[in-house]
Amino acid sequence: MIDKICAAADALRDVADGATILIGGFGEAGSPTELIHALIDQGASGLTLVTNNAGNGEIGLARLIQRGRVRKLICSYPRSAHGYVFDGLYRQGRIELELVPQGTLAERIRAGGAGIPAFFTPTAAGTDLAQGKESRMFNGRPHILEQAIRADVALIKAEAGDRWGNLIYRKAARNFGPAMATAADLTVAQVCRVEPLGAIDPEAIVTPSIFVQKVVHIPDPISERAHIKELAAGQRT
Amino acid sequence: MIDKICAAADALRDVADGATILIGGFGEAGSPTELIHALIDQGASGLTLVTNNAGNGEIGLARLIQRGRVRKLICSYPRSAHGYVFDGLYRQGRIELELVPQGTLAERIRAGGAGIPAFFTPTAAGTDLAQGKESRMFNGRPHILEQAIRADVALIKAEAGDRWGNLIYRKAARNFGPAMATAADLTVAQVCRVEPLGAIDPEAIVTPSIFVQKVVHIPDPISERAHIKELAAGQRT
Amino acid sequence: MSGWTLDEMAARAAADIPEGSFVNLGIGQPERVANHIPPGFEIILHSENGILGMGPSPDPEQEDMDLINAGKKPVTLIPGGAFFHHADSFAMIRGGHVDVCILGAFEVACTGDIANWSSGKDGVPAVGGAMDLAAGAKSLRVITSHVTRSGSPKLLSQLTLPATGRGVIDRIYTDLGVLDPKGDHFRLVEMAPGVTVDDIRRQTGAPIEGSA
Amino acid sequence: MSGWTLDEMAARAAADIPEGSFVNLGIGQPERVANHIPPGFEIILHSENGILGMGPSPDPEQEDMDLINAGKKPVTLIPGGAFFHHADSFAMIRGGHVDVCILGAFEVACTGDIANWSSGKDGVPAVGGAMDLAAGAKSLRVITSHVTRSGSPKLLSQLTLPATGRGVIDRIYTDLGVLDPKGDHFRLVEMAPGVTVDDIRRQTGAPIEGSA
Repeated sequence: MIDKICAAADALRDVADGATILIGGFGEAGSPTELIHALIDQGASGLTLVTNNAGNGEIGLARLIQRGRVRKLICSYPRSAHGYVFDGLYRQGRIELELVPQGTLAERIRAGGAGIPAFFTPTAAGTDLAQGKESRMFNGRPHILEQAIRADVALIKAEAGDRWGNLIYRKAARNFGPAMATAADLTVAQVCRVEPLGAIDPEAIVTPSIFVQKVVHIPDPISERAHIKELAAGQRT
Repeated sequence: MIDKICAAADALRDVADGATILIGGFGEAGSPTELIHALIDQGASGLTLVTNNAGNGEIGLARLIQRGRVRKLICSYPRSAHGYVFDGLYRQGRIELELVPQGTLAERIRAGGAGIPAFFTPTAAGTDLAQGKESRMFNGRPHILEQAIRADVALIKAEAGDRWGNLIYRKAARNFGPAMATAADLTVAQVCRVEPLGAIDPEAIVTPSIFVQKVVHIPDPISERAHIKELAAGQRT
Repeated sequence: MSGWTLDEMAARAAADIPEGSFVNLGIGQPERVANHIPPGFEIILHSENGILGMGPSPDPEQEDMDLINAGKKPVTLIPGGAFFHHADSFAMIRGGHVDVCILGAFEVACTGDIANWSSGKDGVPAVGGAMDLAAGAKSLRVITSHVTRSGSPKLLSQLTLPATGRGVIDRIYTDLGVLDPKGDHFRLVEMAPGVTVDDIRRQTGAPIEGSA
Repeated sequence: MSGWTLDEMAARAAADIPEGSFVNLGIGQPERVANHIPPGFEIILHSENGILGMGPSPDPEQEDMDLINAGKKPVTLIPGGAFFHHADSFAMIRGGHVDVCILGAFEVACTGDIANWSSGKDGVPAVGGAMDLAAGAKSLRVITSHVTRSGSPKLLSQLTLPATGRGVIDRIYTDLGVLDPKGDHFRLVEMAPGVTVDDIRRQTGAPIEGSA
């Protein structure tokens, strides 16, 4: 019997130092905070993370960065209101940053999952972010060649999953999850609900089982918003 | 108020001679037979069709080809048990064929819809279908450069739609519909059911409204299988 | 010289959007355009993070941090809306399916170039979806104050800041009027009440043609 | 010499598939492999036209022409199955997510090359998903009669027909045995009962090593 449901620690046991890790989420929505905490406990370091943002406060992504486990971030928008952890390390030159336009980031990950090693895109052509990239005209417009991103591990958050690894998401928390799930050797999804096999409508499954290796049940995930409020309250007292 | 629901004839009024047309379906499943018949009535000719198959019997795709409206087919699998119409014209040299591996066909259409003008793929590298194509090594394996496909019109079949153009499909009849919907200036979907706006679960919408220009209500579409049986019965008498 | 208020600028930009358009509004001043779409007039708002049919902000007790816009603020979904993933969302943008995108800007050149992602002196660089929107939207428009806080022109002959996209802007709405980049000059389409062509010339770093 | 029946070949191929594998079975003889997966042993079948979790053929009165396999024959969906579109389906294939693919073949070379799309004399050429599967599956295997109907070897030193893919085949199941392409020869992994190495050598157009 296939059963991909397991504890976070078991799912992440074999993550190696120096691994490349895709981490889902757009800000708080879809951020696999509990999986990131399990990765901190697991101890891997020298990581390259691929994420849209760089975390807020001192939980999840921000905490992983704060603990010095991250060598490099491949990211579209590492700046945010409560992003002081990354901000500080970056200004000290203690973390490397590869800045990628958000749609190019999503497409590079999608390409990694789809066996497309490189593609041409008009995004960023003629800008500083095109420097060093092969350029070619299509339909009279300049385009640049972008490379696929594949990773050792993807950590994502979904609303529900089953023991085969089928996933559905919730509202805009879907964001990078489905593309990231396709582009890693080990995709681990934390889910708020575990459903019996067959209970998720096969027409509505967003990530089919083939893309997921481990499912971790986190029924009541941490709220980043509440954490930020607590931090602010702590500073006031 | 946005209302994309209209009659097939109205949806197809402006299709020009020489147009490139994406036609959904994998065999019978997802084939927009009634829209193709409306296109025959509309009269456009010299068409380039992009389809997975070349039709069966003498309805839908096969009928459009039989009427001499098609100059060229871009197709992965134009051979089938009841595909004598295309077969005959092809052997007479009266229709052009560009043969494309099925996954490359799907990806070229998806690229057309996603603003990616070209991409590298390992599929067909080292085969006759790579002839004349730019080749490059990635990860130690040969890949070839494939170009996006965009069309003037896409004709697809879905299970249900609403007045904005949101679509859901039915089982494996989904096939090429979602990718084709993204890659044409005019996407027309025939749907078995029209739903009130908001009735389709926003989490389960497969083709969001932005990709669809016209929705045609065909509650009880023709069965190709029944047609083939009728043809066979006619030949026996 | 008086000029338009922020809401008047937004209303002017909204008036150029046909019913049935799919529209992406940048973070900040562009978001205000949504408040000026007439009730019942159907415009479908796209958000990069996977939403079509974005509705207004919810009441505080209805806020759902899984339903946020590109600026990470809580929003709502209207009937007919849909959710989709990031690669599909940017396929909509890059593939030319978004009819109108309205962005804020640090600078716009009469060549149609726009700079809105880097002030050239930011500590942490961040680009987000700005370059994708600049490359992909069918019609790209800017809404911005005509000059910087210190009074320098934002509409220029050429950019001084790093570009977000080149030759992509169709129209600019400022507190002083509406202008279209035309290569080597801006064409003046409309002036706010009380504003003269001379006011605009004086505050623009590129030639102006037309008297609106 | 006796050799395996079609069902014995299929059973032998099925025995090499670990539980939990995602498997694509080509049209024809490969489809028969599905009949030899033990009940309760979970193998998830992929079909190019957008299905994971494909089940057995339905009773005739349950046939649904919207639920067909890549050979366009009616199938069923088992609990845990999912539907998806063609571009996503081939992303699974090209992206290396399908663990095992078993194809039919006209010819296989000891270089791992396979020819199964064109007999070189077809009226209407057709390729379907064969080249995508050849390029993308994690492990690509062939199930075929050892020789053609006219008795010519199908396992060769090099292809005589147009290639579907190059250097991609890991293993071949025939009525005579199991062989792995090893560059300049086939390695004999297993022989069907009553078959000798000499039988295999005589009917193979490339060197054989190993005695199984």
